[in-house]
Parts: sequence; structure tokens; C-alpha cells
Amino acid sequence: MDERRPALNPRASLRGWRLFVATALPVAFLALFFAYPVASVIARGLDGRGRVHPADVLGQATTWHVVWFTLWQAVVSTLLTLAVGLPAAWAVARNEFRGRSWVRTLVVVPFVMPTVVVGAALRSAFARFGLDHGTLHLDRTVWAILLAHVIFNVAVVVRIVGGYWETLDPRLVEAARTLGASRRQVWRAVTFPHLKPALWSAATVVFLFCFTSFGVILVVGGPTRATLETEIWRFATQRTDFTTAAVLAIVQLVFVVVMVIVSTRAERRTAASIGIARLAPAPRPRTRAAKARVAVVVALTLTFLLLPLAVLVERSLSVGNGYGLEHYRALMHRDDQSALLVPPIEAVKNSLVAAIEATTIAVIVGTSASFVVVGGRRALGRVLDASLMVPLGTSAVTLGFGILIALDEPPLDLRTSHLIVPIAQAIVGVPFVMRVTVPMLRQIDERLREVAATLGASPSRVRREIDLPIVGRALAAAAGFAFAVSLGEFGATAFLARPDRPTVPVAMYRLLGQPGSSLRGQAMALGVVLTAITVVCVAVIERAQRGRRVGW
Amino acid sequence: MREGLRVEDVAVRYGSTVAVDAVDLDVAPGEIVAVIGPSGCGKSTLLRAVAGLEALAHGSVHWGATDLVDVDAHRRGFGLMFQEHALFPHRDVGENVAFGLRMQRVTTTEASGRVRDMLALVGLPGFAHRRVDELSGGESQRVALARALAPRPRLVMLDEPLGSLDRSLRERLAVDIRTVVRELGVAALHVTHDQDEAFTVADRVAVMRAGRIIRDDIPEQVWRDPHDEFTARFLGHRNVLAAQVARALGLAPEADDRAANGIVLLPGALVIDPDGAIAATLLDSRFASTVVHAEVAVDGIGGIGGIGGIGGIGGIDGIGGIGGIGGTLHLAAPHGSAQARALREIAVGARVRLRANPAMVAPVTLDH
Amino acid sequence: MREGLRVEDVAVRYGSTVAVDAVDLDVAPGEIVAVIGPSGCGKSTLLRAVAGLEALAHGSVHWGATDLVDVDAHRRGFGLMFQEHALFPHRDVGENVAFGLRMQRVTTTEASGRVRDMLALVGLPGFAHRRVDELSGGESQRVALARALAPRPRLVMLDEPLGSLDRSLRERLAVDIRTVVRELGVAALHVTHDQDEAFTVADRVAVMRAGRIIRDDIPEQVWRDPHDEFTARFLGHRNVLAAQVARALGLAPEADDRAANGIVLLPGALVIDPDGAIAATLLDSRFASTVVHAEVAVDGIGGIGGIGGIGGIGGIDGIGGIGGIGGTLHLAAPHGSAQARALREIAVGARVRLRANPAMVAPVTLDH
Amino acid sequence: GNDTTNRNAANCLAAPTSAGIDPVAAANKDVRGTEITLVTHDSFAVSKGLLDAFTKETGITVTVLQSGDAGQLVSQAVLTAGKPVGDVLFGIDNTLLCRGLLADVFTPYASPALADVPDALELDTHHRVTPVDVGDVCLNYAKAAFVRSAPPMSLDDLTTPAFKGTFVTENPETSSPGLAFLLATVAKYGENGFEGYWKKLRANGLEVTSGWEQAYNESFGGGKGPRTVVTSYATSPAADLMFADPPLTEPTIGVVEDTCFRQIEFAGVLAGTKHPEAAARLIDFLLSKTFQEDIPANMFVFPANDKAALPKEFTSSVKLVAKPLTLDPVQIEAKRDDWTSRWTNVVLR
Ligand SMILES: Nc1ncnc2c1ncn2[C@@H]1O[C@H](COP(=O)(O)OP(=O)(O)OP(=O)(O)O)[C@@H](O)[C@H]1O
Ligand SMILES: Nc1ncnc2c1ncn2[C@@H]1O[C@H](COP(=O)(O)OP(=O)(O)OP(=O)(O)O)[C@@H](O)[C@H]1O
Ligand SMILES: [Mg+2]
Ligand SMILES: [Mg+2]
Repeated sequence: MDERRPALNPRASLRGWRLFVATALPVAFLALFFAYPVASVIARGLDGRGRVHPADVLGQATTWHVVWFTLWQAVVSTLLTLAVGLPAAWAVARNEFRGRSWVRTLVVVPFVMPTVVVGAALRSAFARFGLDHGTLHLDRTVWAILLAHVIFNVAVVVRIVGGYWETLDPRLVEAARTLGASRRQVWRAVTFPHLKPALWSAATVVFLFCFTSFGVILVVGGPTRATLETEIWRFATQRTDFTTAAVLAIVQLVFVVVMVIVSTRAERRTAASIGIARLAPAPRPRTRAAKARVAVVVALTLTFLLLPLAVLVERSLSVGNGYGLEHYRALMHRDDQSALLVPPIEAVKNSLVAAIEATTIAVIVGTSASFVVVGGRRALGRVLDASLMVPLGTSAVTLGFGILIALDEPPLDLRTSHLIVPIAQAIVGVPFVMRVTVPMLRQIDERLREVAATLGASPSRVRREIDLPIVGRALAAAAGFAFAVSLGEFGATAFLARPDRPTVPVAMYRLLGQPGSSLRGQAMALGVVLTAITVVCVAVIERAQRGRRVGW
Repeated sequence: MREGLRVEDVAVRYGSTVAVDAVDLDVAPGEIVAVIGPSGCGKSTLLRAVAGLEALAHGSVHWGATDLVDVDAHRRGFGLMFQEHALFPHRDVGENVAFGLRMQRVTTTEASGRVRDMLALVGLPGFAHRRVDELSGGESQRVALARALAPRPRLVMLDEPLGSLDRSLRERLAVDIRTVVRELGVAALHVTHDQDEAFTVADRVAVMRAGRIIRDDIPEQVWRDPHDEFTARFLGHRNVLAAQVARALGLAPEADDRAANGIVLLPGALVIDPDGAIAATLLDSRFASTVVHAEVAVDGIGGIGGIGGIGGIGGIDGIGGIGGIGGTLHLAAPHGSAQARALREIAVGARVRLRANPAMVAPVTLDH
Repeated sequence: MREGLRVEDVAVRYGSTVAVDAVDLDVAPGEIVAVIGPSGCGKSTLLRAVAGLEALAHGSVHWGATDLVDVDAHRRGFGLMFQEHALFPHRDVGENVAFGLRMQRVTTTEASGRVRDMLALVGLPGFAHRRVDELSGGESQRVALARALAPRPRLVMLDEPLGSLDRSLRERLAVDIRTVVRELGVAALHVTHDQDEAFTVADRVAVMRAGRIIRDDIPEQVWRDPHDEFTARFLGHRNVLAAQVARALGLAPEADDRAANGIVLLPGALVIDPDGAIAATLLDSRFASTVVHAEVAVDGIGGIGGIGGIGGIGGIDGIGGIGGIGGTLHLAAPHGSAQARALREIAVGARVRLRANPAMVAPVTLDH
Repeated sequence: GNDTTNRNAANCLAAPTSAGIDPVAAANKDVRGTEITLVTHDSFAVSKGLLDAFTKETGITVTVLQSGDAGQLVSQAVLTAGKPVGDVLFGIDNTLLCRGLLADVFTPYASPALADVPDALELDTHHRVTPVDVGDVCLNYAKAAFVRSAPPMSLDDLTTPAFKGTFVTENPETSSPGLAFLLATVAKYGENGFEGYWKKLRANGLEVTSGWEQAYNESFGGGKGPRTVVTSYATSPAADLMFADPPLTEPTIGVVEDTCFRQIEFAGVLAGTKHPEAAARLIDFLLSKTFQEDIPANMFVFPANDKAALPKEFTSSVKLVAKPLTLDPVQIEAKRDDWTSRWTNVVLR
């Protein structure tokens, strides 16, 4: 019997040149800006010119202590973040209330908070509650690290899981309730299984962030804590011992690769058999108890996440022995003398330009890759899905130094190009975009695509008319995220030789790098400005998307 | 106070739309009440409100003496089969059916036996391990039905439970539902758009219109005496006449305490009879499964305009357009009857004489 | 070669299940073919295969002379209304209906006019700006129907388009669909589980059973001469008798070229007649919307066991259990008929005499 | 092979293999229109328009690339040795000097402007690097905290009960001033004695942070924090004065002069540059009065050029200490990792 191929299976319909482009783009991006640089720098470290033998590094007990600590703190941080983030995700995803979209926006604020400020905020909070000394002291402990990780990463959970949560058909919950399921049973039987792919997604991102956490470990954890990331940095930059750094980088890569293979696979497997066919708006909480639940969750989350912001604002306003706007005023007048500082306006402009470029790259590459993962050939999709996550779990030093030594020949001598900063930031943004879009694309009811096809929509039209709008809101959330991440200057950019286009965080750190109380105040004021810009931009990005479609 | 569902003066709003309004309804244990009404009249919303899934804008829902206003959906012990099935996509067919049993902590062995029985009841034996996305529309509907019945809720609410099934299966399942409900002594609300299903299954029929229950009576009574044009048309009675037209045909509405300004001709009210008093022209005759339908234009009543069937929500025939030539009446001749044979012999356009049977006429209030 | 759909020897498999098997089917432009069959027989799968959404395990689908094997779904110009509606959740009602028009680059003004017309057609004027999750089941079905019809595809396939609607609306829309299809000269495949809908709307009826089309004929012909027990029962004919039982009742199957080993009694085949030759006991009588149903136990044929209605996929009555006492036959007396009046006067359990009308009998092949 | 590593640290100051740039040729070559890149660390700062003066004078445009701290800067230079990211590197100091030299990062260039620079600063006699500025890492204390009691006068003071719980310093593994201070203790107590000193510091309630920012701004609180003694720079009082809020007449921060470790920052022409002459001109410019006088108020270190005038905040509040603690760069290169490891064992374990 002749098995004839399906005339159309819209999900697997990425074919021909479109498949090629959609695949080539992320593959080239990954190969050029990640795989090749990282391989180069590791090869450089292992070329036998080093002072130590690679095997010796693996033989040291301290190496494995560091590995163990890195691993467990990342796992525990991830679990804690999920625990804190889920109620918040529920509150913004399943409830309509005034200011809901602002809450969604505000959770990204920690992403642009300088680590030193978060550290300081934690310390003052500890001091306030008497947790800075005595038996219960948390300052400079692992607990402080975990707490800081939670503060930074709750946004990941709220955005990835929350966005996905909105696609849960409320009738399933209702069906379970009429069958006698209590709230908890509904969670276990319906909600949790539905959320699993998004939970894996969010967990992956959070884990990778915590696994490669740098500032938090050094600043919040204090000098006694070391993770693979800080050790790679120390060996590569402070000791110029590229061999040890390379071996540690390999160890890090191995763990990350295993993790992303496991998690992307789990994410794939937990996808439901019946997809999203309904996007009902979240209801307003009706009963007083329901309202109270939402209010409490929102209030606690915001308090927790915005504590650093409060400290930042307080410091930016603190002048002499009182409060005032002097620091902001000084920022405005800095232009003319400009000894230490880049003019703030220019820094803001540089930041915004870089962030827009980074976000654009991340969204284009991430979306193409997502479509390949969901709609391309299966093996290819799986490989791409996992491998695009790896950069998120790779040491910024490895990547930054890799770019430095690998992309050193024209036409790819991007080391000094202005584009290198947004590209490096996009390397972090792409996985975000993917972790938001892939599970959602997978979850879209195939019949919607089929209907569109029978109404005359070509596969690319289906993607434009069905897939993109449905994931649009989540995609906007991811874009907002990528934007914030870029504004907050994560990752490899710190290890590139950056062109003299100082961004706001750079300007801030420059101000903080000198003695002088007014400089510190101005740095804080600049931090507040950055936060405000971030909130506004993220809000604009998200609202632009939402305005386009019916109430959704 | 005796057990059973008591819905009192309930209203449900979606924003400014009132989906359910001033509804009163009682269902005793062991009783099945069918809720019928046109699409969008609020049937599903009523069930959702009773289940505790929609907030009441007004009124109350009681079980016996207990006000359920503060009782959560999962504590009401009311089962609801959703019109859209809402099967759990992460669970296979058997697990879907077993869900309510698991919530009741029924032992696994008992549950699996019950699942087997329920699946057999709905004609899907051996489907327990099927994925729910591999079911046909009707199969999925039956799984939803099995899932709603399995935990034996004290009130079972079925929203179009048999809508996607063919007639023979529907008839069998309607009888089965009735048997199950009776045996278990549970109360049941059964939403359907099929009056035959309602008549087969229900002890009482509640007719809904635009959010309100306008009639609540035993099926045959509703059928024989629909009270108003809307109900009459909804039940498939096509000949609704204004009083003056009826008089012209010699069919004056009975003296009645209701303000009837029209009549409905029940099936059999109009027969072909060479000696009949009514002269008409055969406009169309159409084959259907139990009857042959015919449309006739009755002489002399076209101008009066009192004959229904022309547009409006009750507009059924779609041939109302020719009402301009003369008033049309509908005639249904059961297959194998002398009527049907007679009809076959009359060509479209030919003259025909009809006799009206005053026994098969009921007074109705016309929709203005 | 002339235009139109030609399905040849098509098979569709889901893993090891064969959902559609050896199906041949032609639909000419302007023609409506109804596909009927029990739940799970493969109707939806057949439509999906024709639309290009399922791989053919065998056979081919042509439009005119063009083999469509390499033509993607979106290039076939075939519209498909899904049984589950599958409305686009991110678009409002109007945008859903306009979708196909946009794909055809119809101008916005024309499109919005067409959307308005289509929504009016399905009885949802003014719904254009509604969100689709705020529709009732029947409303959502009608939007799906409007969406499928709006772009005027050369072949329109409707999968249970009227299943969630009440009878009067269904009848009106069935006629409207027929009118639209005729006017546009498009070909149509109309899946339904309602034989009346099939008869109203279709030029031909294809009866499916377990993936195969076992009959493809004009509606009345199928009804009058169902050929086999399955079809007969599916159409609601309840009295299917083995040949020897038929002979015992004096109803020998006609000489026929088919290997008929049984007969079906069409409605009107059995009437109450004090002078009738058949003696029986009235077991049950039940009110329905067009007829009064009655079950009678015929003397002398209980032991033979050749009377249907007892279990099996065709098991309809649910009262098969009493078949042990004596063979039961089904009797339907149209309301208002003498039959119905006669039935009312006979008490359950009383003796009754029946007459068989050989004209309303058709030979059938029994399912073993 | 151009790694730090295969060669003995001892010969890092030995003569280079390459000939270097001829100052005369560099001075005479027409370099107008050349674009060169200055690679430096994040602390690099100059007044606005300063580099424009250079451009106007020479026709050379300068792009500044900044990356991380000095350690990172040197590591990157080592990694890209031979294929440099830029043409001139500024910001390698004496603690890292040999690391750069061993990797052959620089091309020798003896700038004529060295005439105005004290010979003591020219650690590399082969002119692969040119000293640009000088600074000291010293203990700072909050004057307000020592009104009634005496401020610390020496390293030893910090181990006494009077200073229990007052001192915060940086981890030498992660911070440049932290490393400088460790080297100060090595210079003071010797290779075998410094661990004992740190043990006593630890017993006396030492606090260690990962970076300067945390130590100075958080723990020391810029002079108002819980800790009253911190490892910082000799110029901190000047910065404190310049950027005080509200303005001050007297610095609130004092420097313990006997604890200072001398840091000299160098610039060098990167080997592999395509514009050696223009790069050489930039080195000249870095030593010029224009640039040198701009250094103090922007980077808070002292100019290497004797002739450069200091701003008034500097003359009034700070000075380079007369007898700083120093160590030979060769020795630093050979032992640094060992010292920091030992330090870690004593202080952090
Ligand atoms: N994806 C699938 N995988 C496996 N089996 C399937 C799948 N979809 C349908 N089936 C099976 O194929 C058969 C035909 O299904 P189809 O949906 O065509 O039935 P149908 O005639 O439309 O029934 P209904 O009237 O209930 O909608 C059924 O037995 C069904 O269980
Ligand atoms: N979530 C909602 N928001 C706003 N209006 C709604 C919503 N759900 C239903 N409606 C409207 O309320 C009315 C009643 O809806 P309901 O679903 O109860 O109708 P129904 O009687 O079940 O109809 P059907 O037979 O078509 O299922 C309809 O007009 C519908 O459009
Ligand atoms: Mg409904
Ligand atoms: Mg189907």
C-alpha cells in the first residue's frame, strides 16, 4: 500500500526555504556568537601552555566543592523561586484587578537593580529584623544568596508561568470542581499538569541564571562563597590561568547541557494532548476571600521584590542629613563638567539603543527558532531547542573572552563593533523568548491552524495569523524581559571590550567606583532613573501588543 | 423541608447582558426536568449558576433547606456535564471518568468497575485507555456523560448530553439516563434542544426564552397546549394562526381563561379530504423521515396576513416569501398513511381540499 | 473531465485503526451530499482527508481532473467547518467570519458587508464585535458555520453544522444552507446525525458504517429501501424482522435480486385494526413530539427470536429485555390520526389486533 | 608560545626580542587621519574633550574601549596577544606588569616624554610599558570615629583591642586594592610573617568583602558606616572633598601613611598594532602635561609627570607618601597566587 505523505500538517509545515531561513538564522547565530567563541576560548585554555595540567584541576577537592555548591544553591534557589513566584503568577494570570498589568511590569524591576543595591537592601532588611547577627543571622550566608536569587528571578516565573496560565481553559477547572475537587485537588489534577511545560521552562531559565549567578554570589554571599561562575571569572581574569578556567568552563557546560536536555525533554513530554482553543479573560475575584487572597499575594510579592527599589530610592533622595532632589539635579547638570560621568542623557540613549537592538535580535532569532522547534523536523528541533538554552548557562567570562579571541578576523571582527553588546545581550534574550514561545506554540490547538488552512491561509500566513497573535502577549512579555535584561546589563557584555558608549549601568558603576558621598547619591538617582525607564519601556512593549487584539 | 433543588428568582448577568432572569425551578430527587429553549436563551448559564460556577446577580439556590450561596462548587455534590465536554487533556478516557470517584475516595477497584460500567453504558467499552484527543465528537461527548454520571451526584446536570449522537444511540441513551436517574434517585436537569429527547427523558419540561422560564409542565401537556406562539413554534408546530384567520377557517379558539388571540394547529389538525370545507393550492411537498411535509396556500386568507411562518424567531419554513401570494399552511402526512398516499397523487400547483379537525387545535397567545 | 469532487478508494489510518476505508464518493458543483452514520464511523475523518488535513493511507482525492495529493489544504479551496467549531480565540466574531475573506484579499468594505450578511443568515446579527468566549454553544456553532460559508469555497464541508441548535432554527438553517449552496453552485458535503436534516438538505445521502460508505443514494430511496438492517435501524425503522418471522405475519419478503433474509416495516406498515390478522398485546405506549410510540408483543413469534430491537448497535428501544415473553414490535401512531385515538383507548396489557400493510415493507439483509 | 606561563617569572623584565618603535620615525611619520584604539579598564576617565585636543594636534582619532577591572584588562590583552583589540593599552599596574610582559603583549617604545618622569617609576627598563600615573593603596579611617581615641597609625594597630571590629578590607582574590593591601602586608611582615598578621586581624574582627565598592560604600559607609577603617586609596580624602554632599572644607577621611602600597599604572603600545607610530604618539600624549594634569581629578591618582600641576583639592588634602611599601614585580608575579591562596586559607577558611 502506498503511504502518501500528508498534504498538510500545519504544525510540521515549516518547509522549503522558510524552514531553511528559520533554521539557518538561529543556527548561524548560535554557531557564530556562541559555539565558535566558546570552543575557541576553551581550546586556548587547554592548548598546553598553561601553568597547570587540566587533569589536576579535576583532581582537586575544592573544584568539586565548588561544583557541589553551585549545583545545590541553583537547585534550591530554583525551587524557592518557583514557590514564591507561583502565587504571584496565579494572582496576575487568573485574576482581573486594577493595576494588574502594572504588577506584571513591576516584577521585572529587580532585573535592572545593581547587585550591590540588592545586597544592600537585603542587609538593611536583615538589620531591621535583627537577622544581621546572632544565631539567626542571614547576612552573608547562603540564605542571603538564595533570597537574592528569588528576588531576581520571581519575574521569570511570573512571566513564563503566568503567561501560560492564562491559556488554561477555565472550563477544565470548573469541570473538576463540579466533580468534587477542592481547590488543592484542582491544582493537583488540572492546573499543575497544565502548567508543567511552563514550569519546566521557567525552572530551566531560573536554574541557569542561578547556576551562573555572579554578582549575587560575590556581593551577597561574601568572599567565602564560590561557584563555578565566580571561579571561572577569578581564574580567567584575576589569575590569568586560562587552563583552570577552561576546565571549569567545561564542567559548567556539561552540567548545563545535561540540564537543558532533561528539561526541554520534560517540557516537551508534559505538553497536553489537547491544545489551547480558548482564551477566556481572567475573572475578577468575586468573594471577599478571593479578593483578599489576591491582594495579599500581590502585596507580599511587590513588597519583597521592590524592597531593593525602596532602598535605592531612599538613598537617591538622601542628602546630608535630610532628603532632597539634589542628586537628581546634580545628574542633570553633570553634562558640562563630566569628569567621571557620561552625561546621563547620553547614557540613557545608549542604553535604550542597545536594548532595542538586543531585543529585536532576540525576538527575531528566538521566534524563528521556536517555530523550527515546534514545526520543523523533530530531531533538528530538539537539538536546537536544547542548544539555544546553553548560552544562558555558560559563564559570561567564557563567552566574553571567546568572542574576543574568536571574532578577530574581518569580516567578523566584531570585537570593537557597537553591535557586539546587543548581540551578547541577545544571546541571553533568545533563550527567554524561546522558553516563553515554545511551550505555548506547542499548546495551540492544531485545529485552529487547520481551520485557517482550510480558509486559505498558507503555512506562513497561519503562523502570522494564528501562532504569533496567540503567543503574542507572551512574546511581548518575553521581549519586555529581554529588554529589561539588556538594560540591566547581564552576562557577557561585562567581559567584552566595550566601545565607549557607556550605558546607564556602566555610568552607575563608574560613579560608585569612586569615594565621595554625592557620587554615590547620584549613582542611586541614576539607578532610579534606569528603573523608571525600564518600567515605562516594558509597559509600552506589552501594551502595544495587547492593544491590538480583543481584550486579550 | 424536603430534599431537592430549589432555584428561586435567580438572575445571572454577564456585564450588562442578563443571561438568566427571574428563574424559579424545583427538581425533586428521582425527577428529571428537561430544560429546552432556543440557542442563547440561557440554558447553560442556568446550569452553571446552579453548579456554583456563576455568581448570582439575584435570587437563591437551595438544596432542601440549605442555602448554597456560600457553598463552593465542589461541595455542592452537583455534577455538571459541559456542553463542550471539557475533558481533561492530561488524562485518558478511563481517568477522566474515574475523576469524580477519585475525589470521593472510592477505592480503586470499585472505581475501575464503575468506570467499566459507565463506559459500557455509553457504548464505549474498551475505551478506557484511549487518549481523549483520539476521540470522535460523539465519543468525546459520551465520555463527558460517563464522567458526569459516574460519581452519582445528588443532582446531575446534563448540558446537551446527546447532541452529537445519531438518533438511535440518542434514543437508547435517553432511556438509559432516565433509568439511571430513577434507580439512583438523584435529581436531574437535562438541557436539550431536541423535544423528543426531552419528552423521552423528562418528567417535566421547562421552556426557556430569553433567560426566563416561561413554562414548566409535564411534556405532553406542554405539547398539547403550548399556551403561546413561541412555545408552539419551538415544539415544531408550524401552523399558528391569528384568531380572525382561524375563524375564517371555521376554527375559532375555544373559550379559554387565557387571553388567547390565536390558535395552533397540532399535527393531524389539517387533513386532505375531498369533502373538506377549505379550498387551497398545493405549493410544495417534501419528503422527511417520518412524514411528508406539504405547504398549501389557503384561498382567501393571504390578505389577512395573520398566518405565521414568515420570518421572526419562529420563522421555520423559509418559504415564507411566498406568503405574499396567499397564506400558507403546513401539512404533515405520516408515511404509509392515506394522507401521504393522497398527497403523492396531487401535483404541486394543483387544487386541494382540506378539512380541519377542531380537536387538534389549541389556543395560544401570539407574539405581537 | 467535469468539475467536482471525486474521492476514490480512500483509506485513512490512525496508527492501526482504520478510520476511513475504501471510500468512493463524488460530489458535483451545486450538489449537496449528506454523510450520515453512527458516532465514530469516520465521518469527520473523511472530511479531514478531503480537506487535506489527514494523510491518505490509500486512494486519491480529485477535483475535476486534478489529483490533489500534492495540493496543500490552503490551496484546495475547500472549506471545512469543524465539529468542535475551533473558533479563533484571539479574534472576535466578525474577524472570525472575515478570516477566509481576508485570505482571499477581498476588500474590507466588501468583506464587512459579507460578514454582516452571513451573521444575519445564521441569526446572529450584531454579534460581530462579540468575543468568541462569550458565545453560547449554539451561537459558537453558528459563527463557525458563517465562517465556513463566507469565503464561498468551491467545496464546503460542514461537520454537524446544526447539531447544537433547536429544531426550528435547524430546519430554517438547513433550508438556508441548501439555498446558499444552490445559488453559489458550490459542492457540499454535509455531515449530520439527524436524518431529517439530511433529507431536508441533501441531494444524496451517503451512509457510513465503520469507515465505509455502504450506501449512496437519494434520500427518499434510502429511506424506502434501506437494503440492510444497519441502515434501516439507523434511519429509525424499528421493526426489522427475519424472513421466517415475516412469513409468520404474512409478510414474505418480495422476490428481489438482493440476498434479503429479512424485512423492515416502514412507518404505517402496521396499523391497529379490529379485523387485522395479527393478534398481540399492548406492552407500552409513549408520547413523543410527532407520534405516539407503542410496543406490542405479537403472539406466536416470541420463541423464534427473529425480531430485532434487542441489544446490538441497532438496539433502539431499551425495552428489549421483555423480548423474552414474546417478540415485540414497534408501532408509531401520528398525533391526530385514528391510530393514535385508537391507541389511547387501549390499556397497557390489553389485547389488540393489527393489520400489516405489505406496501410499506422493504427487504433487508440482516446483520447476522 | 606567548603565554605568561611557560617562561620563568624571573625573566619578565629581561630584554624583549622585538626591536620596538623608533621614536624619531614615529615623530616624523605623517599619521593624520589614522584611527587608533585605546584599550583600558572601567576606571579610566578623562575630562570631556580632552582626547579632541590630541586629535586636533596630531590628526589621530582615538576610540576608547573599556572592559572590566585591571585584571580583566590584562587577561584580555594576554588572550589577544599578537591580535590586539586596540593599539594602546592603558591600565596595567606593577602588580600585574610581569603577566603582560611575559605574554609579549607590548612593543617597546621609549617616549621622549619620559624625560619628565622619575626613573624610579620606569620599572621596565626596556620601555615596553610607560608609567602614566602613581597611586597608593592605604588604610583609610573615618575621622569622626576617632575624635576621642587615636586613629590607627600602623598596620600593627589594627590587631589591638582598640580596633576590634573596626576594619574592613577586600578579598585580594577578587579586588585590586585588596591585593595591594595583601602585598603591603607581605612587604611589611615578609613572606613568612604575613599570615601571622592576618590571623591576628581575623581574631580582631576583620571583615572581608568581595569588592571595594562594598567595603567602602557599605561597610565603611563613606566614613559614616559601621566599620571605621577600610582599605582604600591615598586620594580618598580628595575625592571625599570634591564630591562631598553637602560640601566640606576639611576631608572627613584620614589616611594611615605607614600602610600604603605603591601602585604604578602603565601604558604600552600593543604588539601587533597596525599603527605603531600613531600609537606611539598617543603614549607621548598620555605623558603630556595636558593629559597628566587631567589625571588627578578624574582618576584620583597622581601624575607620573613631575611637571604636571595638581588641582587644589589634591594639594590641600593628599599627597603621595614618602616611603610606601613596595615589592618587586618579578617577585609578585612569582608568588602572588601562592600568597593569595595562603591568605584565603588563613582568613576565609
Ligand atoms: N487522532 C486519532 N487517533 C486515533 N483514533 C482516532 C483519532 N481521531 C479519531 N479516531 C477514531 O477514528 C474513528 C473515526 O472518528 P471520526 O471522528 O471520523 O468519527 P465521526 O464519524 O466523526 O464520529 P462522531 O459522529 O462521533 O463525530 C473513531 O473511532 C475515533 O475514535
Ligand atoms: N461569558 C459570557 N459573557 C457574556 N455573554 C455571555 C457569556 N456566556 C454566554 N453569554 C451570553 O449569554 C446568553 C446565554 O448563554 P447560554 O450559554 O446560557 O445559552 P444557551 O441557552 O446554553 O445556548 P445554546 O443552546 O446555544 O448553548 C447568550 O446570549 C450568550 O451570548
Ligand atoms: Mg448552552
Ligand atoms: Mg465527527
